[in-house]
Amino acid sequence: MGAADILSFIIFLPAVVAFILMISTTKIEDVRNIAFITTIITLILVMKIYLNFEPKAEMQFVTNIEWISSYGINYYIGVDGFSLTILMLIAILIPTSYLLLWEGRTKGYWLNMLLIQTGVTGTLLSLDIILFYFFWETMLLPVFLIIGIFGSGNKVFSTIKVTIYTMAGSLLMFVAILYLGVSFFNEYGHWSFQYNDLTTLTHLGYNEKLFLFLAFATAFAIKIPIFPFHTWITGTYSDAPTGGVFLLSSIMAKLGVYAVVRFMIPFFPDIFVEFSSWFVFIGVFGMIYFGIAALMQDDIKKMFAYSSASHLSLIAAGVFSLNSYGINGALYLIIAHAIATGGLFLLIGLLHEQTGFKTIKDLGGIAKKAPIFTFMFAIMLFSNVGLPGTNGFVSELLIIFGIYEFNHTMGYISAVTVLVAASFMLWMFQRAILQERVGAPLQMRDLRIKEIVGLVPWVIIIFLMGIYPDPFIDKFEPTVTHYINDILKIGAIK
Amino acid sequence: MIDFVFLALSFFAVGGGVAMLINNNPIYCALGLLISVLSVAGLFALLSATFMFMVQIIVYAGAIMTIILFILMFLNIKEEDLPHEPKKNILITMGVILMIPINLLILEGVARLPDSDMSIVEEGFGGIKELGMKLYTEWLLPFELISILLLVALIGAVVLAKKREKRGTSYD
Amino acid sequence: MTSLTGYAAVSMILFSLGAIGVVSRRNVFIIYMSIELMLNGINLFLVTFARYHFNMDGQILSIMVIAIAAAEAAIFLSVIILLFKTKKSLDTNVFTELKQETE
Amino acid sequence: MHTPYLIWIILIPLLGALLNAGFYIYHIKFKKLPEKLFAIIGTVTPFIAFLFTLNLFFKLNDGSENFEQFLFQWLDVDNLSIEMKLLGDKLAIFMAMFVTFVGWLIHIYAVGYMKGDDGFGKFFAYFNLFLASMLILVLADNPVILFIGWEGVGVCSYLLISFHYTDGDNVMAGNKAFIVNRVGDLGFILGVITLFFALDKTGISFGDMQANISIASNDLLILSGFLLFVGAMGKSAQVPLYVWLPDAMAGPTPISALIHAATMVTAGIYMVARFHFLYSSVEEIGLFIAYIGAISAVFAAIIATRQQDIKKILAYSTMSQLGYMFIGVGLGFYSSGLFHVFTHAFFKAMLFMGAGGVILALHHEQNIFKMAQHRKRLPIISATFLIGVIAISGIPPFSGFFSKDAILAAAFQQGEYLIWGVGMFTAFLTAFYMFRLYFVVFVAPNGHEKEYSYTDKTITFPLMILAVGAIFAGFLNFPAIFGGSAFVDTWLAELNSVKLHMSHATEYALMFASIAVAVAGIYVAYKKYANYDVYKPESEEGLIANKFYVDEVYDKLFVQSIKRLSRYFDETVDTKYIDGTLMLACKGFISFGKKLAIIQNANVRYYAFYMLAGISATSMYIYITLIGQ
Repeated sequence: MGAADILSFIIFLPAVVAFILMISTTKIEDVRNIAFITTIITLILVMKIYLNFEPKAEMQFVTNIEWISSYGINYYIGVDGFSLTILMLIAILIPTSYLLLWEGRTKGYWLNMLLIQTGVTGTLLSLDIILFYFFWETMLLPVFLIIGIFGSGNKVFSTIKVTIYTMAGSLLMFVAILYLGVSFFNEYGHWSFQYNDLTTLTHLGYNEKLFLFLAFATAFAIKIPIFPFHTWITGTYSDAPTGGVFLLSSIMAKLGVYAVVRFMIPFFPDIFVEFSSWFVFIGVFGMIYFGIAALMQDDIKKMFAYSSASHLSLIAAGVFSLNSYGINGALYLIIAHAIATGGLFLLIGLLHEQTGFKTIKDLGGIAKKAPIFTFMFAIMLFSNVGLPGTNGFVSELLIIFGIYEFNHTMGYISAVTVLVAASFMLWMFQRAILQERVGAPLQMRDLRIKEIVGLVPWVIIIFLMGIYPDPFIDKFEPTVTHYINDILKIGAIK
Repeated sequence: MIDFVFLALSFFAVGGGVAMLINNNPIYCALGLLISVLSVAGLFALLSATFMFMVQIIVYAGAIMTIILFILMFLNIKEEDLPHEPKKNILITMGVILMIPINLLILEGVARLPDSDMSIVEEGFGGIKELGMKLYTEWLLPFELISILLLVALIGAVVLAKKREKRGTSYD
Repeated sequence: MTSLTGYAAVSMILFSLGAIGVVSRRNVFIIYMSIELMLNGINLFLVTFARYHFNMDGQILSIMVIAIAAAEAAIFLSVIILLFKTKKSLDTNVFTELKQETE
Repeated sequence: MHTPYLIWIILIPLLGALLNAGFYIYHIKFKKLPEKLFAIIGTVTPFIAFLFTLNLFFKLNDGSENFEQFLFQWLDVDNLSIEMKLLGDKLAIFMAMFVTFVGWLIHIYAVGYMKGDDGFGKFFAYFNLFLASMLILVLADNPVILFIGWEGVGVCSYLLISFHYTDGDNVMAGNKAFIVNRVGDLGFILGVITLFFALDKTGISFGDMQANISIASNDLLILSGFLLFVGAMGKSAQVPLYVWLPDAMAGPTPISALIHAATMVTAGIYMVARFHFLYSSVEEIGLFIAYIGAISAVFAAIIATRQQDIKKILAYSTMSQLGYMFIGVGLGFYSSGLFHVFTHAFFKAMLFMGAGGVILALHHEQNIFKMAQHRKRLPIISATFLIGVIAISGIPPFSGFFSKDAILAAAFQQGEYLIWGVGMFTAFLTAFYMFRLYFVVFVAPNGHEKEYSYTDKTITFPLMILAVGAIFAGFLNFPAIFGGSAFVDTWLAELNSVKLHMSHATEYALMFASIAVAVAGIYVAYKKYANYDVYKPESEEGLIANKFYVDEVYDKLFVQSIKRLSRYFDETVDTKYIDGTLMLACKGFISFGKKLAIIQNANVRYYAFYMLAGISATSMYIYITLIGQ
């Protein structure tokens, strides 16, 4: 197996395993163990990629073979500093999250988890935009099932809402993709949907570009979500099962940001530059808006849905600030937020399963019963709040630097992020976890060894990335610089 | 002579169909259908399809019609079991109106075809031998598939009609 | 009279009668018989054109149709028996199990 | 000079924290461990750190260069190159020395105070972590690393204030401390960023910034100076961000002593001193700082006169003293301000610990009117407390006198007579409320029969050491006027932008004035409280006793309005407007769909009919076109 094939292997292994498991066995323990081993194998392979990766700007481990040759659609995958970092993140988060989901899931749950993994890695690594679209939609199907079948509360409504919401965006994107492909055909006389080919389009008029840009932007804004395309998150996050909400919040939402960087910047650099101030404004506004809206939520999952949205808006603002600080910081926050929010959602899932409550007013007195749980919870919380020493701080600092350089006033406003998250998080922490409950104490066991083992890597990453961020930044910094210097600046002049 | 036979057969075929269409009682309908089917068999004979003529009589008039009548009697359908059809005539009229354009179109198309001899062929067309030769050489695979289909239908009919043990368990 | 058009007209009329029966009658039995009538019309068409082209493929097709009609008869009639057993009715308007209840 | 020492000053307490945390987890998860283990780890590590610092101090004193230690490249993006580098210049070592020393004593004290608490090990883990963060803050070479320590102490203070977390009020106090501090942090970060960009991204270490300070425009310097000072306001509890400090007294007493007296609250002053190059180049902001300091000093002193909770009185007193320090640094007399930090650390820590001893002896009673005449029962605490009270009131030769007087003299010399007057008035109030406290608690006739708890040696030992410090620390900066060497002034001379130069006559006059004011305060307190009948406690009504209703105003102004805004966003904007619009569209589709669903009546005949109609229409069309040909 050549180095380039590893990527394909990483993408399809979970799906293949899922199909084999689907027809072969019904014992839940077997399914779970095999699924876990599968994710561990992917982790090892990704590690190998990570170590062999050279910190350069161009695509590495590229596979490019024809798929639908009559329309120039290729199976074209590869990895650069951006995707590598997120790939590593996915590879680490998923197996460890399995350890926290270990008990009480059904076979379908595990299979869907595996399928989601294929979807997200495929989306992450595809460089042909049709292939990207294919995976982008593939990723939605298992999510649809996992929320609809294993969710709680008003799950059917939430499922349909999230699906239609996302589909609406995807449809716009699909039209834009086809438009780009046809324009390419008109200009060069042959079909191609590879992202680096599409960036060479020159005949597009300003209005065409603007509409295409908006179509892409809508699709990604819904996924991220950016104000005002966010109303699906509260219901979905609240009703989705633990694993689903974990994947949604910590990985899928990030792919929206990733797609912005991967496709929108190279395709429409000039439009991007022109509209960036609007997007930075919306990002900063959303960050504050969601932060304030989170304050009075009683459902913890809803609160974290808003909190997620708040952070993601900040990430978006960082990306749109178009300078090295902002984009590096946004990428860093993608990782930091994935770990912190993912961990928090998993822990809340545990809490919900144990006590039967997820509303703050019904909870309390958890710290006394489950000190280790509280400890882990607090670390994730602090990372989310962006305390120095955790990775959240580094990223928020960089993003504020970036936005400040972009626009001083925006920079001043964006710094409010250090306040916003802290206020509602700590308040929630006090009422739900620390302080004594009114009424009978709740049933709650502490974390098991397995679960602690699952969370320890996350804690280590949080602190390692917080205390010594340079090596991590170095992996993707050349790509960012390449984007800014070669694509954005040249594109903006064009 | 041939014309007369053709006209008579056509009249009976159509008349049987109409009878089937307007009668309320299934037994009369079945009889109307029987007449129609037999007349069509006659038309087959006029078209030199001797084997088809036999098959039509044996399968339709013999087998299918018998089953229909048998089941009608088996179910012991009473007058009150029959559906009440107050708007039957209006619906039939509408159906006729709907069908007229289709008929017109097809007949217009057929009429534009060049005329050809339609007289009875005595030898070497439509007999058992010729048809059998064709069926077992050129059309072997479809023929076998049809036989499998019939087998499936046979088993399916048995499974459907057999007695259920308990409600709800049969689908597991 | 025994021209192509004549045969075609007869077969079309038979087919039309069947189709009208399917859409206008509510008795399941009569619907079934109407379908048989439609098949007859089609068979006649096939055989007519077999003669017209002097090619027996049309006849073979109509044999197939008859075979399928036989298979269909077996299934359809057993379904009718089942339906009549459960619903005690032959009215198609009663057989609307798949309808979604709208509020 | 590169030295590998520096990191160990931080690492050793950090190691203590990690060890304690590890053992504590083991303790709760598996087997109970003896308190002694935690106590030893907890107390030995600060002492080692202190010894290291002392060693460096002597080296510096012998004329060594500034120490520095480059650890690793922390971050390198574009022009922003942040190094994880420690700097041990005179200021840092001076600060680190008394932080480790006082910190060490408070650790010892905590062993006695926390005895028997469930979270003994956890407490020491937090404590050591706090010390490590404080040392990061002190030894940092650039503001970002400083900020790591800055936030580290903030977190530790949050954790320690809400140490007894089962009571919601404690956690609320911790939250308040954390969030108000975060408001300050917001200012700090923005200040650093503004400064960084104002200096054209030339570098972010203190050295680089100092070297390039001339690049920046004056406006931006004022802005960044102001923003940085907002950070200091939060951390050092100045008006208007002081509200967290009194509430923070919810934590156990050693915490109050360590965090809110000796170390954390002084971080703001330290930070301003660190940015002395910035503040000395923009005088406006320095004056602003001095005024904020003066306002805080007098404001807190006024509130303190009517408080009844022993720890709250001390908390307001701390805030008031911090105001003095800001007057000093704001006017450019960094050494005087820092000297006051130094002496204050001794006597205030001692006062807190004495108060803690009383509280512990009386089974967690904190109202001063419910405790009386401890002089006989608690002789050591009583004596040391008296020393502390005298020191803070500014009676020579106790340490507080020298440091406070230097600040007031500085204000006088700079011509800021208003600040000087406010300072003098505050000195009067300070003497008054401190002696009020002393008289009510230790002297007034006892009416309560209370059972006393045994006072641990670990409590009295640090008290005595600190008492020595409180008496003699002042001589470390013995003014030249008395023939002293003014050691601290010379040590920190490089920071000062202004020098004290006044005639001896004025200086004597000022000293006399401040002594007279202090004595007057003591006299008033004596008159009123020496024989106070504790059965008639003072009323808790009135503007001052209610702390000028600042908490209530803040609550109405910020907390409630944000809560209302939050509800508005969630319920009205999100649910009604945005989602409502979408759902309206969805409902439109649904009702349209329902109308269409009428033709889908599950009756196959109808479907056949539609099909036939379709075919018929198509045929009709084709037929007509066919005929037309």
